[in-house]
Amino acid sequence: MAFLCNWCSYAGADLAGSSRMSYPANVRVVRVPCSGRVNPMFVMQCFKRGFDGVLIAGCHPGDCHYAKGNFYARRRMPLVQELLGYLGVEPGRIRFDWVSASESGRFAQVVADLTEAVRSLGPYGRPAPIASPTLPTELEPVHE
Amino acid sequence: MSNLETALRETAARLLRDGRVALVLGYEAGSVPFRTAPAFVERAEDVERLVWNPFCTNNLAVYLPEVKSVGRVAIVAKGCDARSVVTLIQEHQIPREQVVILGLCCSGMVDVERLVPAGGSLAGIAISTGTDGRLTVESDGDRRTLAAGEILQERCNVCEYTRPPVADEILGDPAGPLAAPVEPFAVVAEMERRSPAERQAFWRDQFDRCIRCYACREVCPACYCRTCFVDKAAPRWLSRASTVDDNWMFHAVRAFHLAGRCVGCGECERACPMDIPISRLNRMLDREVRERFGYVAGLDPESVPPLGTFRPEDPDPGGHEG
Amino acid sequence: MGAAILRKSDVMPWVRGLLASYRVVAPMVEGEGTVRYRALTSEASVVLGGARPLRSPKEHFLPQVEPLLTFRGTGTALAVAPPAKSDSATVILGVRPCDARALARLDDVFLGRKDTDSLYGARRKAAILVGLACATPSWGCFCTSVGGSPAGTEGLDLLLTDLGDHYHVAVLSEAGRLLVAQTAFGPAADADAALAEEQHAAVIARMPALFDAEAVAGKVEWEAPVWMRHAGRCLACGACSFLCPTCHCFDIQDEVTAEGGVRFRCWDTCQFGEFTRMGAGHNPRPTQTERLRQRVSHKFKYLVEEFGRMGCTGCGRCVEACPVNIDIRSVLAEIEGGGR
Amino acid sequence: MARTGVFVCWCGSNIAKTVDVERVAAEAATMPGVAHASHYKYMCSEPGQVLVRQAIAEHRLDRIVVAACSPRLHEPTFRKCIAQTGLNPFMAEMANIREHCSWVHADRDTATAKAIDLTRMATARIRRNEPLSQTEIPITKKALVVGGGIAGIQAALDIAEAGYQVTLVERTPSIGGRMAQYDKTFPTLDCAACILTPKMVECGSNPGIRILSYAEVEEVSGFVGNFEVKIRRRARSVDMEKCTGCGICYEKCPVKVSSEFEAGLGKRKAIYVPFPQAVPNVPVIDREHCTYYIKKGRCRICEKFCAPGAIQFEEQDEILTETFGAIVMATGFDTWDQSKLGEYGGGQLPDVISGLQFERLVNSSGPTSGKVLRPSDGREPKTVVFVACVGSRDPAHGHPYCSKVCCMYTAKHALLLKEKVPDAKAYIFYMDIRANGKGYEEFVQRVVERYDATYVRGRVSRIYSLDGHLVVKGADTLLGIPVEVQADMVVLATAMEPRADAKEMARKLGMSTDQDLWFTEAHPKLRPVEVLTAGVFLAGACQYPKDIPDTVAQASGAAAKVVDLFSKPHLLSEPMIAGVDEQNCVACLLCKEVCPFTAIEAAEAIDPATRKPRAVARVNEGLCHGCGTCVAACRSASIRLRGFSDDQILLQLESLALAHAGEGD
Repeated sequence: MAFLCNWCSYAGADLAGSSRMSYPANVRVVRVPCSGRVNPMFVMQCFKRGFDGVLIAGCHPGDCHYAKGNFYARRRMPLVQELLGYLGVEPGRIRFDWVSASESGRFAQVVADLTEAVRSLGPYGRPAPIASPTLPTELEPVHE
Repeated sequence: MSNLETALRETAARLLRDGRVALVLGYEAGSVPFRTAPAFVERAEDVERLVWNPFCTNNLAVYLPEVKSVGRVAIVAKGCDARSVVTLIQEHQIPREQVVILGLCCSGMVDVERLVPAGGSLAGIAISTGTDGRLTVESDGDRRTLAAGEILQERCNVCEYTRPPVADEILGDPAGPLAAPVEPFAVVAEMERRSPAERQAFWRDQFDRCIRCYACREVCPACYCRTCFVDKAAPRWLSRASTVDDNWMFHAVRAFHLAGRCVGCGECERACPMDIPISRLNRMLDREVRERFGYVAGLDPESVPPLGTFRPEDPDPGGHEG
Repeated sequence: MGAAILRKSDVMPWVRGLLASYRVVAPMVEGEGTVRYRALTSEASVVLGGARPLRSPKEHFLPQVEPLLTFRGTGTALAVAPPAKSDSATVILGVRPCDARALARLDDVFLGRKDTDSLYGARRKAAILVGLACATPSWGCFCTSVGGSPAGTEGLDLLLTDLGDHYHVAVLSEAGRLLVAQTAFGPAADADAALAEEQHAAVIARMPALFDAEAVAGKVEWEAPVWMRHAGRCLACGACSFLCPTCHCFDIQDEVTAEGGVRFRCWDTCQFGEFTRMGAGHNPRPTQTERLRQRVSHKFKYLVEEFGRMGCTGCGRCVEACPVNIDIRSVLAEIEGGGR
Repeated sequence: MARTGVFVCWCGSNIAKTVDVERVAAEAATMPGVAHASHYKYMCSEPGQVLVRQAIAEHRLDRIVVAACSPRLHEPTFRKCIAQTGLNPFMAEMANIREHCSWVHADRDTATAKAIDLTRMATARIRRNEPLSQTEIPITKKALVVGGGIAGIQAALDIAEAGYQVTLVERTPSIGGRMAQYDKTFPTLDCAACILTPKMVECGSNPGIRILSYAEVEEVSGFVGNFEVKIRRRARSVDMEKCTGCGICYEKCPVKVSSEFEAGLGKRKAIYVPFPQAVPNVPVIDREHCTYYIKKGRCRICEKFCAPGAIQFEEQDEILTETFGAIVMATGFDTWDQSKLGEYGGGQLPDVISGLQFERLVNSSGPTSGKVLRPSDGREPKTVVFVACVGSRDPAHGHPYCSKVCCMYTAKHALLLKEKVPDAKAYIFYMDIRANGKGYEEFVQRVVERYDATYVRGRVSRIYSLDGHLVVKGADTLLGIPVEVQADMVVLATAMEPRADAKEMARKLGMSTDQDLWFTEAHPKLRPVEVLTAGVFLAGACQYPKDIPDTVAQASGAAAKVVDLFSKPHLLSEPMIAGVDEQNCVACLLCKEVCPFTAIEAAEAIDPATRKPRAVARVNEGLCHGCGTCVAACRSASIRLRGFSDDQILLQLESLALAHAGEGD
């Protein structure tokens, strides 16, 4: 799962497309206005729901469309990574990086690196605890 | 009765009598000798209820957001508690001028589990404190004398602020370093020596036990949200079914929400009826926040919390060159 | 119905034998040393004796989360499936008398009214409870104050009393008798019975009644300062109720899955503010004062009025778990003493 | 329940070549909430759009997902397209199956699977879309320019020239600013007054410009299009209507005061105009020094001589509240106080003067009528040492930055010295010569070659007085030797620094300042004239040290931005902004800390339970840009970002998780 800021990284991914680059096909993109929008809870939710890796990409420091959002992301995301690492999610599954609108090659590379890292780690497995109250099927919150 | 207890009662009486505060938040004798209970003292003549002993473990700052409506409140605070008050001030939950911090120099709180006689239980136990501060524990003819400093809670053994860093009045003398110096983050490092798979298995077993009673959240002074994210219906982050995945999410998010805010009072872990070592997560993040942002929670009411600010020169994400 | 003895060295062989025809649930040690009733997996971690486990075996009859039905499709194409059956024969080992008695109280609630709870009932019917007399009461324990005993037999099929190298086994039901009719058990001598009696008496002697529980029901009042006095410091966690062997309130929720959805119930507690909050925001029990009153009244007044038995068996878990030392024994003693 | 239409685009062969569009459409039809799914060659073409609109009508769709190219390309297209059918434009979403899929993956099966996922995520997300509206915000087409130096003057003139009303607020009694104090300007040596004065006069006479001199901005609220500004007009004590500018009042006034305009080298009266060409040419009474105010009611000489009776001793400060659509900040700079440098005499040596004082010394309308005479004894100095970088590029003295203009004006000073005192000798101590403007390098070379200036590369360590001379001790770092010069006068090129109240001013406008307290532009490269508060623009040295051409260029840039803003009939509010659930907010105000736009403030809301007011955070919708940084900071999930809400994003995750449940584990 990739969270890309609209102004830099999403545009960088677009450019990778227009430049007909090639990168692994197992990334799914969520567009967010800014890397500062990425709620750390999204990252945790991804692992709770069994995603194997998460990418968060934003504008380089100083280039943020909103001036500062990425600076806050730069404080939050490493902590999320540490915390999840402590809980047993290999740090290699989380990639937080800067990709500008012109860095299409970099985007492709970051996706390839993350994919490779995740491949070598294998699927993110959650060992079943000894006895847990599991429901019969995976759940989705009811919103309707 | 210790001198500190006398001084505490006198100070509380003076504040109430002079009308400087409407309420003193302190401790009173509990239903058993090794427990105290939070006390809300509103009249000078009631200060005799207040006690101070090595069982005053609760972090009373948890009550501040609620009781501030009565007016100015004095709070009996250990170092950790005072730091929680600072966090509450910093985060606009109580104005500085509305709280009088009665800082008590603390020599640590007893780990009640360590009072249990071999093969027995705490039922019918009697405890008395000698003039030297040593505790005499009697049960079923068994009589032991213990130095409180030797049976402290783990969090007290690693305490850096036995003297409250921020207070309006300080009672007592700063205790020296508590027991043998303990590296506060050793417990964190121990976990980090395990492999990711082992850590994962460890925590999933812990969280499997969680019954989502939220005692950890409710005793925490920093968990003052009106509605916790777990209770929000839209968006629904967590199922009400306490599956291990949802419990994992709850504890992970809660730990993150306390990053840079947790003062390490350890109440969450003490309150957990299922004995989940929750505070290790907080301690790990405490270490990270110190190392990354040079910030220690609860020392300066004027400072901006570390996730509410940034420095342009903060380190860039790992693995990123140029 | 008789008695037997069981050597400690024969316990595990007996249990292994049981596994052929039963699911066996026993108190077992987990990673960090906590003890919890779990379906038997490893023999080494079974603990009989010591302090009572953190949680009662209630979760094996009323699980914290339990699917009620699953559904698929929408509108007229909606298909509903019942939950998996929950009636496999189960032996639960090491049940404390207070917890066994608590199950009898849950029976009142789930099976004693016109409509009965089939899921609970099926599990209950399929369960055989092997009790263990308490030798070391915990500090919160007060079974003797609410009409119970550390060696009480209500709800049990067998009661084990630890006599050193063997257990005295009191047979309390036909199901119990069938369990004992195995080679592992030997005949009990009069001396064993006497020793057991003696031990029971010694423990009871250490647990004098703290109040007259019979009198409490009549003295529980709606408006009384006792609620405020104790609830003022309550932080509204659910530790007391979730550990309580007789608390039984639950919430029902639907969740949508890839296939369709599941309706499940999960524990809830009157101590949470959400519990009585209505859709529009009104809350008839706005503070912890009303919530403490509810919890105490429910156990000591409403259930007594309905079934003639109170909904507390004095296990003391709530006393020990409360982070702010709200001690229900003090509350009850004050009510009983007319302290309101 | 949502009725979503899914439209899969082939994009000719761009998508269809690698993605099985038919399968994507067929899969989409089974996704929750989808009532219709189809595919077409070019969805963005007119026939494609017609297809979309027909489907909306035929299938009673209330929202659409277009699986095609990047939303950065065609999101506006499809928003407009559905708006024609009466649907809210924000009920359209795009799944990017071209840039993010068909163009980057070659394998047809994987690409198709991914396209299905991306479409699935979009159909999940759109279930939580809500109609958003952009309200029209009227623009008050009046600009406020703060600061009446060359930057403010230029900006005001340009805006007024475009036909809009401008109010120019100046703190001192006259506009003109720093430039009015200068003698000649580098590198062309135009006389500053000659090129500035006509602009000042034009400002004074342009009907579109109102000058409020001797006035300050007190408070700013509101936001772009409609800033409400409180301006304090300080009591001038002279009736501007009645005064004819005859000057008899200050001629007769008996009180002499050190003149700010002359940088302390000359005197003015207690009633004064700062300089003869002042605009407005109306004196003010300096109440701190005027005898009338010191000895209550005495003196009144000016009043006696004022024929029109313009003196108004009892005049009070006046607060004007006005609405402006845009604000140009042109508040300029201060120069560093050299007395803070003990090693250079600490302000105690009268012949150690600042560059600004030297400007006045060589100025023919200055205190010495343009004769270079040293302040201590009025003698003509023969040896003059100029020291560059005094306080600049000097982190120890709080100015790590380069003041940018000193190299050039120091060269100019050496030249002017030589012109005025032909037998004088100039020594210039410098760190580097930065002459990076048009004609600048040539100018410096001319000074070195033709005006006999000696450049010494090195810092001056000490200046002290000895036998009527100044001893200047330093080092020549090129030769590696200590240097000592016996000088008659020393001129220090002191650092430019932000106005003392820059921080306070920034706070009033919701702007930020950098570590040196210069105002921070919105983007250092691409938005150098704007700040993060929409509708506020920067001109001149309040942002960073600048010379006159750069200042004027930026001022015209700021004016162009204002005119651009005013050329629109109205503003459209940002639809995707944050909103606080005030019932749930606990007012920890972390959101306020992290908001880059100071769009969040503490407010009060009535708690329905207690019916009492309670602190909450509130988003100022005019200031919010929708970045969502606050949303991610909010622990209680009490902030919702419209268009990018937590539930929309969660549904994207969940839809994918559900579709792949059981895989991989």
